[in-house]
Amino acid sequence: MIKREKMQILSKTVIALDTIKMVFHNESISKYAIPGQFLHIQVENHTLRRPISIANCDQDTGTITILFKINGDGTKRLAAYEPGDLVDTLGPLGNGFPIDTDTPSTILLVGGGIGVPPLYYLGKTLKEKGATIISILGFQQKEHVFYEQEFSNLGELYIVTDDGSYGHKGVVTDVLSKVSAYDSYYSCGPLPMLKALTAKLEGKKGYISLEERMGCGIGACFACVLPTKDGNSYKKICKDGPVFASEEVRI
Amino acid sequence: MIKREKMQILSKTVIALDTIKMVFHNESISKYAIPGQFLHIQVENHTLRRPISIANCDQDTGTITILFKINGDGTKRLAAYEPGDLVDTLGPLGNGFPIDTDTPSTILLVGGGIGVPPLYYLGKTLKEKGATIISILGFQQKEHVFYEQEFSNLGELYIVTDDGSYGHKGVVTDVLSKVSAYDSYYSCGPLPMLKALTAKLEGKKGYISLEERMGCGIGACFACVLPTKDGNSYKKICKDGPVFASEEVRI
Amino acid sequence: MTNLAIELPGLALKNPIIPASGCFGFGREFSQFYDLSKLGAVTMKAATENTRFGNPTPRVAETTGGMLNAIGLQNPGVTKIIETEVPFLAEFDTCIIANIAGSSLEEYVRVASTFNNTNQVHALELNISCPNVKEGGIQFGTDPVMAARVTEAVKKASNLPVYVKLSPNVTDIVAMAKSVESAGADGLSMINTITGMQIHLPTRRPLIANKTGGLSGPAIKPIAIRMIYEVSQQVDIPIIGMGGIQTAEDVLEFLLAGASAVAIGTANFQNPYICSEIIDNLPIVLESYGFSSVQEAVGKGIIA
Amino acid sequence: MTNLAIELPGLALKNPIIPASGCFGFGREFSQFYDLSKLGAVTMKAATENTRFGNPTPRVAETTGGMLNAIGLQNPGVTKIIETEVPFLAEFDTCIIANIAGSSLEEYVRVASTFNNTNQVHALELNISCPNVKEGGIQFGTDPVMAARVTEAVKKASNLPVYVKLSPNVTDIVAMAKSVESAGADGLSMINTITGMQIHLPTRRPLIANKTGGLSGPAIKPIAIRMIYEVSQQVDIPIIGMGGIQTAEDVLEFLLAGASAVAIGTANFQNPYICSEIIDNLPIVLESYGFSSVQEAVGKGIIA
Ligand SMILES: Cc1cc2nc3c(=O)[nH]c(=O)nc-3n(C[C@H](O)[C@H](O)[C@H](O)COP(=O)(O)OP(=O)(O)OC[C@H]3O[C@@H](n4cnc5c(N)ncnc54)[C@H](O)[C@@H]3O)c2cc1C
Ligand SMILES: Cc1cc2nc3c(=O)[nH]c(=O)nc-3n(C[C@H](O)[C@H](O)[C@H](O)COP(=O)(O)OP(=O)(O)OC[C@H]3O[C@@H](n4cnc5c(N)ncnc54)[C@H](O)[C@@H]3O)c2cc1C
Ligand SMILES: Cc1cc2nc3c(=O)[nH]c(=O)nc-3n(C[C@H](O)[C@H](O)[C@H](O)COP(=O)(O)O)c2cc1C
Ligand SMILES: Cc1cc2nc3c(=O)[nH]c(=O)nc-3n(C[C@H](O)[C@H](O)[C@H](O)COP(=O)(O)O)c2cc1C
Ligand code: FES
Ligand code: FES
Repeated sequence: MIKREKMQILSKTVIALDTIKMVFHNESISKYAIPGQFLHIQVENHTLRRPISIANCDQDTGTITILFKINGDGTKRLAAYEPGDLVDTLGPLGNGFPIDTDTPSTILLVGGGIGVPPLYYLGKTLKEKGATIISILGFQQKEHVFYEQEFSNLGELYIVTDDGSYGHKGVVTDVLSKVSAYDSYYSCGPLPMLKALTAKLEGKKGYISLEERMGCGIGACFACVLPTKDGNSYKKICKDGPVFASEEVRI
Repeated sequence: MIKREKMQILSKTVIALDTIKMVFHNESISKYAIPGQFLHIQVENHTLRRPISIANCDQDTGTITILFKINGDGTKRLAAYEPGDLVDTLGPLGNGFPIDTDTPSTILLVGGGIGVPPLYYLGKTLKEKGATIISILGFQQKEHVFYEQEFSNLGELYIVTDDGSYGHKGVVTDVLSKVSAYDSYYSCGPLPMLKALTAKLEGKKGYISLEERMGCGIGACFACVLPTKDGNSYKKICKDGPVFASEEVRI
Repeated sequence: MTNLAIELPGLALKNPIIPASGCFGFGREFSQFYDLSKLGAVTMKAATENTRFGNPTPRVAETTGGMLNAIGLQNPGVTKIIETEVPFLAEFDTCIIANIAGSSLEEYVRVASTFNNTNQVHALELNISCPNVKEGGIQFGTDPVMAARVTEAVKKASNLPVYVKLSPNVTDIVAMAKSVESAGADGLSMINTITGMQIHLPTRRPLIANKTGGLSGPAIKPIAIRMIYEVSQQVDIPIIGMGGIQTAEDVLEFLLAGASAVAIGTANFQNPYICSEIIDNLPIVLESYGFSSVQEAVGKGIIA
Repeated sequence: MTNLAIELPGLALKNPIIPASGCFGFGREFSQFYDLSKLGAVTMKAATENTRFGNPTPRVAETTGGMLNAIGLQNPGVTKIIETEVPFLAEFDTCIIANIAGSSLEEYVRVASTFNNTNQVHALELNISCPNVKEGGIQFGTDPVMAARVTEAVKKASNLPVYVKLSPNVTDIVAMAKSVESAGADGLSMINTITGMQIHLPTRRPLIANKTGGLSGPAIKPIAIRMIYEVSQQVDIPIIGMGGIQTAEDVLEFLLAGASAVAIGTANFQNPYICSEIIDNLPIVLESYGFSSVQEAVGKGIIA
């Protein structure tokens, strides 16, 4: 059930360099949203909505959390809203991460930069369902690191930074050899990271969450397509994704 | 000295139907502004500034008052600003009403609707300089009437409404016969009113303040011109006006 | 009761509000937000002869007051559209307009005639103005002779009324309109998008993979109003107006300028309920400006 | 130290920032806000042979992301401009560009040659694209043959470099540019405004007394960038770019697209200090994107 809702901002916190945590109250969206889905947020005087992942959700309190980086004009304006303000939102959109709840398993989460947020809600949900969580989170530098505590509460955690200013120096794929055994992986992050990761983990069962500039966000405008692996068809990131099985699409 | 200033809103009051009184603090503009001058106000996400008359000014406290009617998108947005907010303003602009301070005299002020505001600052200033003030203020209906108390403090006052729902029924020119003798008149209001008034008071010394849609507000773009009486030349309302001697221009 | 109905060739519209081609897919996604039977008509995404995958991504970018798009006519091809999309839309009590495109006159004709075999489509919209494909499309839309030729050929091949969708990327929009009118067009749709470009400073590359894209949204509204006014003064066929409509007030502005119905594109992305909301507001707006019907407002701008 | 200087025919600009014609009068009003010597050049309001009073008011109207204007070339006439305005501007250490307009080829020639007698003007800008006057103006700007003829005639009559100001209201901007280039133009100015209209609902009349006006401001920026890019790929003469510039980042976008200098119009109305502020910010912006001079950025968009 996609809805257009005016979500009220409960709180706004700066959690890392140019990185904002915003908590909303909305009974309707919080009830339906699953990990991997996103919100399409309208900021004043912008033609297009901005897609932002759901980073956490609490059905009991009716709260939804997003974490976002100030990137351009739209996210800058969003960051200027204050608690109490209402934000025009379309959501929850897209298909979330498939959650296999039958056999308890070990899951590897691999997040890069502002791809980290959806993995938190996913990890939390998987853990509640009995899975063991291992996380690798990559950031540019120390100042960009966020949610270290939250992810370490989920289980084994590796933080890497490009310049080694915090955690391991390097990229997420550099620490793959260090992690314990796992059954499948879920990843979200910049395209080069996803390319390197899926290449390195070829054959492993994995899911990746993708980004593309969007128009409608609901599958009507064909702005956000990408080809399937065989090249004979296509998928819409907003509607068929943003999560895809790693062998499903050509990135 | 025209300046571009961020003026802070001190207070905002609804004084009549869709009519807002807004008081700003700004040392610089309050120091220089004279009656009849106007401010060119920028509201967010609008290409053009909005010209609004200075309705009062206090050099000692550094305050400036405007009175405006919610007309379209720009004034609607302006009315939504709150005390504490800063408003990007260019001012004071234009030439004010000529004030003859040598011989104490009796002055007739004739204001129509949202043309009333500049006359208040004028009347107050003239009174301080020893003049006797008579005012005729015309409004559409009772709900639109404002500043009755303020003008009656200046002297003799006639209020007229189109439908007679308050004060005299009719238009401002209908009560001209009732007023005491006066030396010169100053008027601001809708064009049809100014036309009727200047025709009726032909030969009397008078000054009228005019409106026109504006671009720059400073005399550079030629948006706001009107022909001189002889038709051989033109005046810019923003720079040469908005106040003109009644025999100077062709309206 | 304000009468919203308006009768155009092939289209007995219950109201003048039509989602614009390419901004509403084939209606499926929007049908979850409101009952599509509420709409005057639905214009489908462009149909070409074969499946098209369109342009590389990114395909959209935001601009001040508008957006650029270069989707590149991605669509499953006319046969699949008739098989799977038209029947879905035909379930609703609304008119269906098929937007057709091609790379050659022959493709236009083949696509148009394929729609003869379905009796669920009420009119064709001849998209001779798509700026986002390498061949065809816009050439037909910028040369009056080519435009007339394709119009004539499609009219001959089709048993449906044909609305020709004009490109604003021309020196003389009136010449284009007159040319397709004399070639037999039953109506006009205008305006399509205006070709634009934006450069992303950090990468120094265009914000859209296709380099240029079509500008739509409120930014282009004054251009649309001007062109619709000019054309309506010179042709006798009705105009479906579009370009930046966001409110029922905007709809009235288009009617006054000379449009008989309107299409709403970009605004659907901001607010998926927009067409439905405008339909609700339109009677109030018409009434408040003294009109008792849509028909009454058409061409009533006082433009001396 | 970022080098802002750029050398164009007749114009040794200390920086690429030039107030656009018609948006800066003759500089007087803006000289109270900052020292005009800071500017690369000043383009004066259009000059015609005789005094013109222009169009009836209202002459401007706001649109989403832009504005319409129909001033109608009001100006005191070329002789008075040379007598009273040029000497004022010549006091400043900046280049002076005279924008010239006319109703006939002969008027253009007479106005152009009148500027021969002053040695204070550095270049002419041939305004063949004003959409707001009944005769002349835009006809010259929409027909490549007419445009070439007036360019050639003015070049012959004038001893100053001639920049031809192109209208965006054309099907093929490249054809226009090539045509005036081969007719001898030393440079191009682009784009002028796009013809638009808005209707005021309560009165049902156009918001501008002249019916239509020229659309300017950020709304048209993507169209300007696209046209400048296309033209810069096909001509060898330099381009002064304009259309919706508001920031130093916008200036860089125009440089990357292929402009060698820029003009700033509508933005002066919002912020009279805009040209000065952009000049201050430009070095910072250029540096942050890795350019050490303006010259280095020209045409450096990676548009494959
Ligand atoms: C499914 C999905 C989930 C996302 N989740 C998050 C998240 O949780 N936190 C977060 O910080 N960011 C997230 N992003 C990226 C976020 O959408 C962009 O950072 C944001 O749209 C930038 O807007 P802007 O106005 O600041 O930038 P501008 O560059 O000014 O935006 C201009 C246009 O480009 C689009 N755009 C710019 N960057 C991106 C991008 N990376 N992806 C898609 N569109 C883009 C904007 O939406 C807008 O339409 C997500 C993107 C997608 C597609
Ligand atoms: C010198 C001067 C002094 C003024 N003083 C006052 C005042 O003290 N109080 C007050 O309420 N109003 C005053 N006005 C009128 C006021 O400027 C308009 O009501 C206001 O600009 C409307 O803006 P909007 O966005 O609400 O309307 P919109 O109609 O949305 O505005 C669209 C455009 O038209 C212009 N415009 C619309 N109406 C007018 C108008 N009557 N005069 C000039 N431009 C207009 C706007 O500035 C804007 O550029 C004055 C006008 C002038 C020229
Ligand atoms: C994303 C997008 C896709 C479009 N696709 C088509 C199309 O397939 N066929 C067509 O004729 N017009 C297409 N258009 C143009 C619109 O139908 C419409 O003419 C234009 O966008 C102006 O209206 P608007 O400003 O309301 O969007 C498209 C527009 C957009 C924004
Ligand atoms: C009020 C106004 C008056 C203008 N007058 C002229 C003019 O006299 N001659 C001319 O060549 N261009 C004129 N123009 C066009 C501008 O010089 C410029 O080309 C156009 O506005 C685009 O730039 P902008 O978006 O920065 O305003 C005028 C524009 C405006 C807004
Ligand atoms: S954003 Fe419209 S189809 Fe995905
Ligand atoms: S508003 Fe520009 S000259 Fe008056």
